[in-house]
Amino acid sequence: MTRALSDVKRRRIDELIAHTSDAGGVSLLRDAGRRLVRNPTAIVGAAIIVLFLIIAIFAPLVAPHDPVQRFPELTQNLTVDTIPGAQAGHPLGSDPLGRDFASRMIYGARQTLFVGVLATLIGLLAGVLLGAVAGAVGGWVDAVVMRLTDVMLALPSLLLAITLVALARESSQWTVIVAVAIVNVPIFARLLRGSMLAQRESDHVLAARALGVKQRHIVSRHMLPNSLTAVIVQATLTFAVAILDAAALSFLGLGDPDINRAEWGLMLGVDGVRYFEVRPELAYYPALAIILVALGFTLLGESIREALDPKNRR
Amino acid sequence: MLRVISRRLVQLAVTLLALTTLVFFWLRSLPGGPVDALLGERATPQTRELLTRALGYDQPIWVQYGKFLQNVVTGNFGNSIRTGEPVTEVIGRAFPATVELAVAAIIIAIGLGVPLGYLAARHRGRVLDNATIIVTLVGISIPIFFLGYLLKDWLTQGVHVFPPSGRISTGLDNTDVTGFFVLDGLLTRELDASADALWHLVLPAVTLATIPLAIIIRITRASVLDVLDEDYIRTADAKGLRSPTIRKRHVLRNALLPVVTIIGLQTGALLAGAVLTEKVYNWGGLGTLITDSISGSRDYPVLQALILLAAVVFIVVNLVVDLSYAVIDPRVRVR
Amino acid sequence: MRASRMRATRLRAVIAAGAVAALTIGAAGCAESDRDSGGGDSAAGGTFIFAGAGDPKNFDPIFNDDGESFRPIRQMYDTLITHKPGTAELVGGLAESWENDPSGKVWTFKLRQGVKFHDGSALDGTAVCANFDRWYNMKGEAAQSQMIYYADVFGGFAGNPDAVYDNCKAPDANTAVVTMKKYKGAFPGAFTLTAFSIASPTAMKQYDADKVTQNGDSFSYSAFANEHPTGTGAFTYGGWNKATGEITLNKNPDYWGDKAKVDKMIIKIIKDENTRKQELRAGTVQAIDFPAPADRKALAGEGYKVLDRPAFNILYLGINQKNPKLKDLRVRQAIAYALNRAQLVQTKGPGGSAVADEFLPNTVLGYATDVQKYEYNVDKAKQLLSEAGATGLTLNFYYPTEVSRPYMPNPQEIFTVLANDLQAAGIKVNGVPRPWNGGFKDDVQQFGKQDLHILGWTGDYNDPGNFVGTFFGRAKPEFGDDAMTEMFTAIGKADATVDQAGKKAAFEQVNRDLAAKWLPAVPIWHAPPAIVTTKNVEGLVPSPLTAEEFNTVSLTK
Amino acid sequence: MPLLDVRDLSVVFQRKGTRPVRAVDGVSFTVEPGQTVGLVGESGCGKSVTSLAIMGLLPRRGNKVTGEVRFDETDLLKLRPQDLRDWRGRDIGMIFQDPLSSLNPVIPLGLQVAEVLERHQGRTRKAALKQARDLLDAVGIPDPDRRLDEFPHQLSGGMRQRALIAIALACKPRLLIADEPTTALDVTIQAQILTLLKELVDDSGTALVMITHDLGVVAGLCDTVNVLYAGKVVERAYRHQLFAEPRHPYTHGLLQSVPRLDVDRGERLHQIRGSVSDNIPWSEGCAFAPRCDRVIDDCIGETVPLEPTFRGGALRCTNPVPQEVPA
Repeated sequence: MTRALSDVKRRRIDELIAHTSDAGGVSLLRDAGRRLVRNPTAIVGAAIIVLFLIIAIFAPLVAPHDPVQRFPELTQNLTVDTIPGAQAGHPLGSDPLGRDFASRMIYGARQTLFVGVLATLIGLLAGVLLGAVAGAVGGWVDAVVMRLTDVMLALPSLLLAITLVALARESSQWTVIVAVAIVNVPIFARLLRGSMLAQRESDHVLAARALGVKQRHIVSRHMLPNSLTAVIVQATLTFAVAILDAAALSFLGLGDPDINRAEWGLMLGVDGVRYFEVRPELAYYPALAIILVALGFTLLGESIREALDPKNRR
Repeated sequence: MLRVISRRLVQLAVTLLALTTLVFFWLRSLPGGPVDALLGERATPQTRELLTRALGYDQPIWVQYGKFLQNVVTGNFGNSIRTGEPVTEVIGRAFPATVELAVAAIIIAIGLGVPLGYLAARHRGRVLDNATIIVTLVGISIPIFFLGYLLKDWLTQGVHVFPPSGRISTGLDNTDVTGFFVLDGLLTRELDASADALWHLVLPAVTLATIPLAIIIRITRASVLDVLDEDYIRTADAKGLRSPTIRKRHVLRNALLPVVTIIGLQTGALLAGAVLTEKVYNWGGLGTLITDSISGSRDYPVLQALILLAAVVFIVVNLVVDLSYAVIDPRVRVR
Repeated sequence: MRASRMRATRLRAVIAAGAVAALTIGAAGCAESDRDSGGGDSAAGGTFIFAGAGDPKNFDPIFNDDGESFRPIRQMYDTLITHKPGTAELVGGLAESWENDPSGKVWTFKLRQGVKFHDGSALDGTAVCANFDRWYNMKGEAAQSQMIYYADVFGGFAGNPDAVYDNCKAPDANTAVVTMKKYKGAFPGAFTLTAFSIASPTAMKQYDADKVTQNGDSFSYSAFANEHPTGTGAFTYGGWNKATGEITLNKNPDYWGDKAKVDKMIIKIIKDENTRKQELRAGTVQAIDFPAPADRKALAGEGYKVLDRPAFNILYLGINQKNPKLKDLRVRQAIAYALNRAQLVQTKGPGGSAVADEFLPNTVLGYATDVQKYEYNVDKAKQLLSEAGATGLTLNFYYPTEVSRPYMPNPQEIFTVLANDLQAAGIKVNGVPRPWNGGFKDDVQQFGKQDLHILGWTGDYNDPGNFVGTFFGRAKPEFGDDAMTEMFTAIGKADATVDQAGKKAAFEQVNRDLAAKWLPAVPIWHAPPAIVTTKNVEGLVPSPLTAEEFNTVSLTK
Repeated sequence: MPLLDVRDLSVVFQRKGTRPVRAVDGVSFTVEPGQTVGLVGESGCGKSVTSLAIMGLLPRRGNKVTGEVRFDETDLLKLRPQDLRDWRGRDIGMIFQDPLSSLNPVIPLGLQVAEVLERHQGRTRKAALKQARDLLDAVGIPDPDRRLDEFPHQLSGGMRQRALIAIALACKPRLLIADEPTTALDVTIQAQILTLLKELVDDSGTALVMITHDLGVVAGLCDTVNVLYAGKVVERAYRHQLFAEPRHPYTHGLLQSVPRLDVDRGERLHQIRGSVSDNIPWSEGCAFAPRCDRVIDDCIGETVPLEPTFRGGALRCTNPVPQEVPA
């Protein structure tokens, strides 16, 4: 049978096909990415985070002053029950020790980022390592790791952090960071293990194994990358919880003992609460900053999770 | 079912033993500790030595551990350093306070969270839904001790709508039967005491409920949306059933399954939240006890027992959740 | 106006609860109310509610050493000698008068007549001696280890060669003669210590007061200490509701002195200073102890009475001479010059606080008016450092966390300010925070790990030995143990001087030398804690020793 | 007068931010009382959407339904949603593809059957359950008394589908729509279910709309067959005609791709090239053109109309498969 279809029409068909069918055949990630960009909540979350990162990274350029320096023009009017408000050169006035509050708020972004990122990262790395080993090796290693996470999960998160701080040999910023981080270890471990177990039985892993790929390579090239999306989502959400937990510890008097450090949780939990009636701004600004940043990370994390959810692919 | 329970109980025992041992040895290795805590600024070195001997700290560590273990097995956790009472008594008193608070918070969280989550799902994408989502997001992003402070400042200071702290008005001299003050008032027919206790309960419970409420709303919403997509809802529609029947019989029951799990997980979060809430409202429960036994006093016997208690509560609650799951979901029942 | 609103509030709550009650009414028969239906407001005196800051341990005076325990104990018991209200001046308590023999070892107390313990037994010489003998003969390491004041003041127990106490005789019902093995400068001031309150021997015997048993990491006390404290005080024990944190004290109608003006007093325990203030504002308590320094002004502005206690405490910056650099007096002086204490007092000092130049308040015997003062002078500090060859000095500065003391309401802020000053003078500071009971006291007082630290003291009684003697009277790891023998000897000698004029002169010299020669620490400030009451509270006299007695308190409409 | 008269039914899906998708595009067909009508096509051709649109079961938002669905002279599309609920279950029953997910997992089987009786026949719970028992018995579920209290997961796939049939036929509806009722089942069970359906429909005189991709099912059951492609009816014919002489190349292809016992095993099975994703919009010509063996220039350019055939059927093709023996 000969075909009398003209080239023009052929091209037209090709065009139409290309046009109609781009909903299929696109990779899951690209698809998720597209949904993400179109999602206003994700945009808002990302915008907050970007702003936060910019302030944190460029704090020395943005802040008018050194955050730990005490200024005579502030201390001269400072007493235990009056804290000077805004004045020339100090747009947000003084903190309880005669330091520039605006600069402390700005540097606060940096310290808060530092605490949040480290707490998340340490928890993530330890958790992922444990989870990966448990998931990849299986057997008794798996059983031991899971029992361990059971014990850790037996205590509610903040309670575990409080206990860890109480059980720490020293109190320092690192005590807080590590305590908050350890709380997240079992969560990451279980997450990764679950995802790896699911993949161990999946077709592409079975295929790789059948082809004689080494176990190490299967884990690092096939299983880990696929598990990481879930881990990334969890990390985004963990960041928000980490800075809230750090603030709670400060409030309980178990936080970072160095009040020279401008960290929002510390500023809110210690000065903000103590001087609430003298100058409520000392509480409002750090609280607002924490809420915003936590909100930003939660929004983004939830949006990524939603975008990756296959149920939303249609 | 019995096998599940007994397996969990064994698991509980092993977890507890591991925790106890860990905590014991860890605490012994810390600086300061009971001797420091029992002695004020005024102790002489002689007194310090006397105390070390009196507490048996001069004995080998394994002797101490043996004694400790023997005590723990018989339910004796020693005495509180701070108050000198048996730890079991201290905890026994704080426990109902926290349970009362937590139950009130859970009632608020479920009572508001499930309907709100359901409404949000039914009006998906509309104003009510978006408003609810924003509120819940802020709810989980706000440091709750700060929220407590704000509520307290607004509602107890300028205008005395609620009492600022405590579980009951000072000097009311209520009769203590169960330790749950609202219930006690009813049992003894001291209705004023019951009302007073209820009135004291409002702000702390609302504060504590914030996070679980937000989470329950979100879970309910997501779960209802999932269920509404299910084929059996289409079947129910095809039967011509009326909307209320479908909602009650087909949607809600299925949608509540994940909510039940979350409520179980939230008891842990509640305990953690109680630490903050109770501090804000001077509520004499476990949360206050934890703070008091760490901050400043290092009351290790109490702390030790509290860690175990938290683990027990968490594991037991999860067991209960699993069992209740079996009751609600017939698929789990047969195993 | 407020009363009506409160009633309305209460009413609404009753309705709400009523609805719940209706549901459970069937089950309600099982428990009975054991509440006294009398109601507290029937009599004229009313109920005085005072917000304290922490739980007491128990109510046996001898086993306690902290202010929160002493607060209720002081209302229920009396001491042989006490203070004139509002001062640290000694006046008769249970003893109308007292005498010390020239050797300083024999104390003769003339007891007040007709005084009865709450259990009805009489206070007489025998009863007083029974107390002294009980303390000295206390058995068991558990009990002894908890008699912290006794061990400190009386040096030890029966069988201990250092013990100060010898015997007590009651030649007649109204006399008690206490004989010591040696003179001690602490007396007679130490007889005012609440720990040495006189308790009823009958009750102590009946309720097995000496029974202290170890359980785990702590101790259990007797029924006497927990449920039946029996003294001679203006209030009797009315119970401690631990679930609500309320200690109830009832007026003792048979009190020998000024009878309490209120019928009942409740000490409500509220640990958080902010909450104490809020309860005061809500009108649910009438007085609060230790308001946050930051709240004083606001509360005064709202019409509350802010009662400052006269200063009787000291905060100091300790310097540890274990560090060879710090052995050089010039370096220590440089540190003193570097501190801008006036600014610290202005910016962080609670109302009524003042820069301290000596380690004791000026109301105490032996306070010298002419000690060397170290006015803030950074250049001088730098100059001294370079003279001593100690430029580029780095010091470990220990400070406590998780604690608030009247003399240091906020250690972290104080540390930050002081460290800032030292840095400005070119001394590098390495701050080491340690939890109060989780290592600070251990590291600082036991092991002496620090170069610098902050710590302080609230005086127990009016005696210079209670201040400088406690700090610098013997070798302590806190300041470096050795090589300060000159200081130890001088203080020991001053403390042992029986003649009051001689003692005064000796301690004045000690204080001059402490400032100019020894400088083992830099005194920072005296910071008096306050009490705040509602307008209708009258007659509350704040005590410099935080030893208020509430029998003088009355409530006006 | 037909029982069901679907006229020019169109369904357009439109979600925010996406291009509208025309899932059903002007479909018309009729069902006479007692008749069995087939809707046949590949997945995605719009046959299920058509059935859901008839039942008013499409999600309320994100789609637009136009045309008419006349059931017994009433246009179901014009009814208020709550009024339509009175028709569903009582006059029109429906069976779905996946019997497991179509049954509520947490409600006992008895209630799931009984509730439709309670709703439409005003039975008490007790009476409804009794009747439910008889219904289960009638659809061939063994030991129906015990099954009343059991849950869907405790039943086998075939039994679940029987239960769904019992539910759909509980109120003796005049029309039953079966959407791929056997697809999820084992082959052996498939036959049983089809037989059961046929018996029940024949006994009660219920009209049946059978939606399937399986021509075998159509062959055993249907009086009239509508072949759908990309949302449009491309061919309509009586069963025998369709199987004997398919005119549309698509229908032809479908028939050719069914494995047959009477063909040599060595011969390769026919397949239709490409997939539905290769379609072009109907407005640009014949949607099937890119996959069609008989495609000619005229197939592209403008919409191909559905034209009646002289045998009472209809056809939408510019270059149909020639009839071997002209009538």
